[in-house]
Amino acid sequence: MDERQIKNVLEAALLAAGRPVSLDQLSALFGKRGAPSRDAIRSALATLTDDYADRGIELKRVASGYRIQIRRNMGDWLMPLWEERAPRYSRALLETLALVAYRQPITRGEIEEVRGVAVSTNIVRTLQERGWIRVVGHREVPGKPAMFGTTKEFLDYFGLTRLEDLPPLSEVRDLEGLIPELDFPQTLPQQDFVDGLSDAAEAEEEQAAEEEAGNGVSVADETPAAQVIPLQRPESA
Amino acid sequence: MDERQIKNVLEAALLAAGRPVSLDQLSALFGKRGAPSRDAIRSALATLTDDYADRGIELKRVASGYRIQIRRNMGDWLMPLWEERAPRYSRALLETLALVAYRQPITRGEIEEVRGVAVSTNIVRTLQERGWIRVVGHREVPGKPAMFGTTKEFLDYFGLTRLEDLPPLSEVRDLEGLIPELDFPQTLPQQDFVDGLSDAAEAEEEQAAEEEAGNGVSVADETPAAQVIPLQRPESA
Amino acid sequence: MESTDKPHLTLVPGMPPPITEGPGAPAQGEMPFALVEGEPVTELPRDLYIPPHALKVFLEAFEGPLDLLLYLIKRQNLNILDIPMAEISLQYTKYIELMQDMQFELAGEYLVMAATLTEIKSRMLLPRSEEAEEDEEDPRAELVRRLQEYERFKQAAEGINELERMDRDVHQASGEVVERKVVTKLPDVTLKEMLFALKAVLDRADMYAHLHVQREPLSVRERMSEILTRMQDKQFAEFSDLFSAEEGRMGVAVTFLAILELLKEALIDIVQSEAFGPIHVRAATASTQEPINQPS
Repeated sequence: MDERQIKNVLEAALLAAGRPVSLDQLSALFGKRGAPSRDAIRSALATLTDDYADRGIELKRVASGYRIQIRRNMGDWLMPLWEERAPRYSRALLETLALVAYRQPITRGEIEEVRGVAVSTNIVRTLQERGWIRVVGHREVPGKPAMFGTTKEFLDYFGLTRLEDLPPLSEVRDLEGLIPELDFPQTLPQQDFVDGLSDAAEAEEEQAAEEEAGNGVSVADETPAAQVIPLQRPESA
Repeated sequence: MDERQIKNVLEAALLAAGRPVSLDQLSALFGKRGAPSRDAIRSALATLTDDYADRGIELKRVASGYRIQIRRNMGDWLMPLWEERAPRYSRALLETLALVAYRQPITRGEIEEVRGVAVSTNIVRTLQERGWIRVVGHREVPGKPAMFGTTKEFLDYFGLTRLEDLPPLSEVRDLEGLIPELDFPQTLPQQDFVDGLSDAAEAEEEQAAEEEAGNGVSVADETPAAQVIPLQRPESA
Repeated sequence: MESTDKPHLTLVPGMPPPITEGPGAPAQGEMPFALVEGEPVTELPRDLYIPPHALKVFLEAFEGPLDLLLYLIKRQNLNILDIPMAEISLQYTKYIELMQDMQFELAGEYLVMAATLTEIKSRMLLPRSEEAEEDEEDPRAELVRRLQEYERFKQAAEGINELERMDRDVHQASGEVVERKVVTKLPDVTLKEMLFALKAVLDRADMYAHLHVQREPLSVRERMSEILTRMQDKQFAEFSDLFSAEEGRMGVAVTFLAILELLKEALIDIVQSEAFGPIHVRAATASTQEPINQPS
C-alpha cells in the first residue's frame, strides 16, 4: 500500500467523520495484516497537510485527534451559507414606521395614542437596528421621552429622495383612489396587504404578479416615488 | 479571481455546508461585484471533480445541488467509523417507494392495486418522515385520497439529479401472442416523470444540468468509477 | 441464485445481512434467503413440500398473493404469458391451505386471489361459442396484466435498493467549521405595505382630523427632525446657520416653518443674548427655560 492510497483512506475517513479522529482509530482502519505503520500514517497525514497548504481547508491536530477543518479566513466567503431569513415584519411595526415617517418627530407615547395599543420596545429597537428611525431629541415633558424621526437610510430603502415624496395623508386616506396613480395592481384588494403581511409566500407571489403585470411599468417601491407619483402638495388646513 | 481561488472557495463551502449546495447558492458566495460567471463556477466544479478523480472522495451532482461525498468503494475501509449501520428497508417499503417514484402522483389505493396487498400506514409514515415522499394533492374522488410524490431529498438520498435518472422500468413483455386485442403500452409514458416535476426549482436545476451536459463538463456521476480508484479491498482480519 | 429464472426472493426483512466471512459461510453468490433455526436456507424448496419449521419464514417472505403467484410461475419456469391455470390455481390453493393450517395470519387478499384463480379456471373449462370467443378476452388477461405490472415494480424496487444510497454506500464529506458567522437576512418591506399599514391605523383610530397631521407639509416634518438632530450634536446652533441659501426661497421657508413648529411644540429654545446679536437655537431643557425673543 503506497502513501497515496494511505492518504486517500485517511482523507476519506476524516471527511466522513466530520469530527476529530485519533491516530489509533485511523490506524484501525487498515486492519491488522499489512497495515501501514504509525509512522507511515503520520507521514501521510503530513503530506495531506501540505496538500491543503494553499486551499480553503486544513488538517489540524487537536486534543482528540486529527480533523479537517475549514480555514478561519474562509469565514467571510461562507457567510451566505448560514444566512438566516428573519420573519416578516408585523403590522404593528409597519404602522409604527408609517407614523414615525408622517408625524416625526414623534414619541412612543404619541404613536401609542394614535394606534390605541402599546408599542413594544422590540418594534422600536428593530426599526432602530434596521437604521430606519432614530432618536432625534427628547420631549420636555416628565420622563423626557425620546422623539423619533426617519433616517436617510429609510428614504434610500424606499427609493425616496425626500420625505415629501411620500404621498400626502389625504391620499393615503383614499388609497384605493391612489392605486392607479401608484401603479398598484388593480386586482389587489387592500385586505391582502393588511392581512397577508405575515405570509411571505403570498408577498412573493404578489411581487411575481407585479413583475409579470408590469411590462415596462415601474413598480412603485422600486422607483423613486417622485417620478412616479404626481402628487400635489397637501393643502394646508 | 482565478480558478484556483474559485475552486478553494467552492471546496470549502461544500465541505462546510455538509449538505448539497445549489449552483445559485454557490454563486451567491461571491457576492455581486466581480463575481465569477456561472460558467466559471461550473468550470471550477469540473476541475474539482478531476482533482478528486483518484481520491476517496468525489464531487457529485444531486437534485438540490452539489455535494462532496465519500466514494462508494471506500465503504469497506471506513466501516469501523460507523457506529450504527444504515437502516435496511423492507421490500414492502421499497416497492411502495418505487410506485410513488415511477407513478407519481399516486394514491395509497392505487399503490395497493398494483401490489395486491394493503399498504401499511407505517410504511407511508416512515417514507414521509424520511422526507422521501410527500402529499402533493388530493384526488377528486370520494374520500379525496391524498396523492403522493417524491421529494428532492429522495433524489439527493439516492444520488440522483432528477427522476429520469432512476433506472428505467422494465418493459412489459409482449402479450400479443396471447391476447392480440389488448393494447398494452410498450413503455412507461414519459409523462409519468415529467408530470411529477411540478417543482419549478427542480425544473430549473434540470435545465442547468442540461446546460452543463452541453458544456462538455463532466461531473463525478458520469465518470466510470472503475477507472478511478485502484484501491485494494481491505484484507479480512 | 444466479440464473434469472429462479425466484426473485430477496432477504427476509429483519434477517441479518449475508455472512461473508468465517467458517461455514456460504460460497460467494449463494445468499441465504432465510435463517431457519439458525441454519441458512439458501435454496427455495423445489416442490410444494417445505419443512414445517421453515414454512412460516418462507411464507412471510412473500409480499402478497401476486408475489406468491409470480414465485410459483417462475419456480416451474413457466411463461407468464401462458399460465396453465389448473396447475397454478391448485398449487396456490395448497399454499393457502398450508397457511391456514399454520394459523398464519392470512391477509384477505390471498383468499380473494384464490377465488379469482378458481373463477378463471372455470371460465376456461367452459365451452364457448366462436362468437363469444371473439368478444371475450382471454380470462387470464387481467391476471397476467396485474402480474406483469407487479413484477415491473418489484424489479424497480430492487433497482432503487441498488442505487448508491446515502449513509449506506456513500457518505457526506464535511469539514469542521470552527466559527460560524451567521447573518440574518432582513425582511423586505414595500412602500405600499407601509402605506396600507398607515391607512389601517388611521381608519382604526379615525383621528385623522384632530391629529392635524397634514397641517405641515412633510418637508417641514423632515426638517424638524434634521434640526433636532443638529441640536443633539451641538448644544447650540446659530439661527442663520440653519438656513441654506442653496435651497432657495422654498427651502428657507420650510426651515423657518420647521423652527416655528419646533418652538410651538417646545422642542427648541431660541436665545438672543443681546439686541441685534446673533440668535442661537438650542434644544429645549426644562431648567434653562429663558425668556426668548421669538421672531415673528
